[in-house]
Amino acid sequence: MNKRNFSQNMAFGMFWLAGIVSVLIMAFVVGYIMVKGLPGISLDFFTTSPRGGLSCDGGIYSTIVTTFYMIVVTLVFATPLGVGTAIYLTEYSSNTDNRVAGRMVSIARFGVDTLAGVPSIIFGLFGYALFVTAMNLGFSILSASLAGACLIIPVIIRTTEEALKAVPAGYREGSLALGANRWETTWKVVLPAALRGISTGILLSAGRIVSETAIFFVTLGGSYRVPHSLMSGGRTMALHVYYLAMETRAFDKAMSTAAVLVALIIIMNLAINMVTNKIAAK
Amino acid sequence: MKRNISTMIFLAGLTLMGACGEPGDGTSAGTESGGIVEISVVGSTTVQPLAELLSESYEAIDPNVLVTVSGGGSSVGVKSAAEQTADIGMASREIKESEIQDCPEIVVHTIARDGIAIVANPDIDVDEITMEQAREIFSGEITDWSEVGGTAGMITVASREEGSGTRSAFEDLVMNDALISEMAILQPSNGAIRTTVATTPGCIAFLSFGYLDSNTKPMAVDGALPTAENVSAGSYPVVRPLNMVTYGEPTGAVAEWLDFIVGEDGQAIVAAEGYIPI
Amino acid sequence: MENETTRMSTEDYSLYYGKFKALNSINIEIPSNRITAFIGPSGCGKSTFLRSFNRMNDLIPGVTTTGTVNLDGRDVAREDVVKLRKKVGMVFQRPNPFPKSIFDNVAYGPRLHGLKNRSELAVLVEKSLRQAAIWEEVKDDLQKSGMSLSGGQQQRLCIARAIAVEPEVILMDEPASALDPVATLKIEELMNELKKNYTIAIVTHNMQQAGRVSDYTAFMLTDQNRAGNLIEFGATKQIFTTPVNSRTEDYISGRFG
Amino acid sequence: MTSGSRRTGLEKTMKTVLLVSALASLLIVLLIFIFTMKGALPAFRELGVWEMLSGTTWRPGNGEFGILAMIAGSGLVTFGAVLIGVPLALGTAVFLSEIAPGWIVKIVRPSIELLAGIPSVVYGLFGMVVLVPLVREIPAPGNAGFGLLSASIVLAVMVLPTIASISEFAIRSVPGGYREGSLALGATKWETVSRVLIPAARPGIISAVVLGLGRALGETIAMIMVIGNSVILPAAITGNPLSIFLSRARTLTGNIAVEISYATGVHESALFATGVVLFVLIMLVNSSAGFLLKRGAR
Repeated sequence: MNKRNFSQNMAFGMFWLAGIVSVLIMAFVVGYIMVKGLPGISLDFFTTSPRGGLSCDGGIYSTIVTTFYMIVVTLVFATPLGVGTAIYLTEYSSNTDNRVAGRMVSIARFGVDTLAGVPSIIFGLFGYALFVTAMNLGFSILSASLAGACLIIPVIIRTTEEALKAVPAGYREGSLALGANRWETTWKVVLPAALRGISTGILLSAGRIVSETAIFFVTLGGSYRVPHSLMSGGRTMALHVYYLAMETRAFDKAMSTAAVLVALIIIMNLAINMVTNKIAAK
Repeated sequence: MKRNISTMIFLAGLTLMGACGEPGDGTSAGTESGGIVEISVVGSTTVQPLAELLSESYEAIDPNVLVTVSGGGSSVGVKSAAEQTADIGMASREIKESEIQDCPEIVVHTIARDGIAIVANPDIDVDEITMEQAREIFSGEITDWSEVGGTAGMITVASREEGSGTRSAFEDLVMNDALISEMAILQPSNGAIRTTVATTPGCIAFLSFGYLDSNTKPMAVDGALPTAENVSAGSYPVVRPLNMVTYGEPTGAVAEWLDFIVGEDGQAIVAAEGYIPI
Repeated sequence: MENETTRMSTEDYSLYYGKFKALNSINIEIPSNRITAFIGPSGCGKSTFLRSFNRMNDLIPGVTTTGTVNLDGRDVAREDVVKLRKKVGMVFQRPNPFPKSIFDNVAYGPRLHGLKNRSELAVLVEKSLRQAAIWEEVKDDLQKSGMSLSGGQQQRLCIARAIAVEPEVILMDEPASALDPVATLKIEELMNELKKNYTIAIVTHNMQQAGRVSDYTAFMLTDQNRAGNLIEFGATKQIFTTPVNSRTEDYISGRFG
Repeated sequence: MTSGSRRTGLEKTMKTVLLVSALASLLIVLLIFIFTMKGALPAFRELGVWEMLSGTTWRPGNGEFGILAMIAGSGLVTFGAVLIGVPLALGTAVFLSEIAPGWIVKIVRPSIELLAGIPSVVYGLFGMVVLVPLVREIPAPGNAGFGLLSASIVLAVMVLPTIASISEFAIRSVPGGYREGSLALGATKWETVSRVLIPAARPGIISAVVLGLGRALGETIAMIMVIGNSVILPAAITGNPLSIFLSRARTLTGNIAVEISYATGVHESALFATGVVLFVLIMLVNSSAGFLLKRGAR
């Protein structure tokens, strides 16, 4: 009996350690970035654009603007496709109309699963080959958003599917029994009920765009000017960190930008948790 | 249903059209919209920061011009100019024969010269090496600092990656036919090289003049320190051109900006950034 | 039964889940403006059978049927399913109001079927809520979420929602099984009111309930192949007092099930 | 048009629209495959697929395009990340699902979610300024800090959240009856965890690890910032075989990102070929999850 207790205590000690180490890693990474980065942050840092070439003076205003554009444009491309796919896969997959529909579902499912496994540098390579070069869109917000959309479509599909599956079957039955067709049921009852879940998916995707570097490194160009159209190149905050760390003399600015980036991610995570908790509370 | 099919055909058509490429307007002149002329500049990440600085100074003089500078690398720069997807391409190396053959219309404007310095970790007590020693160090034949007159300690070579303009210039000018050691740490940018050299004991690398600072120790090669004066005087041998490439002779705002760069004010900025004026 | 008009009927109706036969050749005539109860042990197919009348089984992959289900003498399989479900409403075992306001819950069906006029909608909503005997309880705050009501109120809201599309038939799938006795009593009283205007078919587990509310009772049972069969159908009083089939008698008297 | 036929029309239209959007993912995958393949074809044709896969020298200037060193680099760094990350992740998963009191879960879980959200470039930066100098302190000739060990640690932290959260979910999904059944038989909590819960959650844990593997193989930016990027077959640098992790290396992803800006002609094509190899490798890993699960189910 003592032996059993001993091994239990040993094992549980290891588990406690694992949990604590995970938190410590987070605290260390975030803490280090914040300690090194925060001193360089002032209001000016947010309101002025980078300038001065190699020395990279100024703040990160234009990179905030570009990041915002990237989020919006990418979501505009990805959200309808992602939500549409999720609706098809969850709401229409049980349709017994014919065999073709069933086959379509499994084909579509294969596409989604494959897409979810593609590494981001491949999206970058693909975006560079198709959008930047072949379609002649150049290094631009448009090229980068199209490539970025490929990255987040699977994220939106997965979260939307989960949200739709969480909608009680009774809602659908109730609506269908009143003579609504599939689409009316989906649009008027299922989607509104799943809205919170879908919005966490969209927030999550926005987070992915904020964090992504590899794709934009090869499709966005990296101009640190404020973009003025979809065809402008630009530099997101994450890309700015890379440029600052790798191409300029302004290492401290890289830390400050990274600190802003991490703070933004923390805020987004809090928002997601708030939305999820509200769903759980319902 | 019909509408869906036609939308799909439309989209497919759009893709194909894009794939065929749009013909440009003939010369590099910038794109005007709403009274602002936009000049798109694409290419070498070495030239990028300099071009950004030059664009900011120029916009202060002529606020109707907006220059957007994107990276992508020297080859992308030349290609973008040749295919007219950008008004100006940047290249931190000589333009290759093959590139001129592919597009004879391109015009090369050298805007500055850049020395490539050999730099070492500040703790290294060697101040000077010969060209021959440099070759042997970077090719991996010399592996200890004692072999070049310093305190014994392993040499760690760092280098830019294959294809980089800085590396190919360094290979042409220093390495002759010898190859840079496979053991070298490869970093994808000058900034990363500088950080590597500054923090890695025993490290040696080559670095564009623009990136020199007190964190790294520049080495004299054949008796000449890597300074702009020595380059101008012809005593420092490792130098490459920084180029802007246009499709045909530039006109309009593009020409004016390039004139500004090679003019007095532009060259002053070039010199202030550590590069060598032409 | 001679004096009744038939609202719905089935002829040799069988239903399969893939290869498994779940309902075996059922013939029944459901009289108009009466309450017909389906009773039988769990898994005898009574719910499946009920869902055949508004083709809710269409939603389940792999379901095939033979024979016909008729509404007013016309085969429902040939009818547009949307129109069919407008004529044949349904109330489910668990109350399932939408996460919308009480008003929007009731107005959902009429809006679907093209009624947009705000004041007409308001009239219809009030009428439906009154018929479902819940108007007095909710009239002060129709914008309140349907989800905030008690279970019994929710179920009456669902009945109001079904009534609002002005159906001919209301199918009720164990409508009171999730409710407490008081709420159950209210639903039963309501059913008695509703049969003046509607034909009602109800599936119930609860034999007392069938005895209390229904005019006719159908007893279903699975055969040796686990397929549901209609064993006996007749006036409720007759089924409960003098069943013809011995298995009905066994079930009624509680010898199994 | 009557309201009914308009409704039916809308229903049919939307069904088609949704089907089209559902097939978009497949279309994107096909496009990616076509464009990457198209880009890679000249290299495969000119250099030979096998020659590329088995070649150990990558010197684009000399027309040598062997990517074996990169395959080894990707493989080793992923292996290292698994070695460090999986025990930590599984430990955390068990801790969260079975051991930690509620208030601690409320600290640990958001921490892990935050780890998942931190951009890879920030991990790269952190690796460059904190990890690399630390690793450099290990006394071994030629150890410059940049290399597989630094990269594996960074990668382990990056895959930790993926593996931990999916495994936690898998363990939590084990029916409560298993737990109670085991405890009621007099098993200790640890025996219940190790003999009942983990085996029952194995399919979920396997897919978590495989998903983490896919993530690790695909990571780019953080890798190029800490791994040293040398194109060499990693080898032990001292007598100790573990010192292979002090060796520098280059990943397949890094090869693409580092050189794509400069590449033209065959060189560019060889980078697309690297992409194809990476793509195939990740597909293999991901589909192996399905295979393992099937075998586990038997």
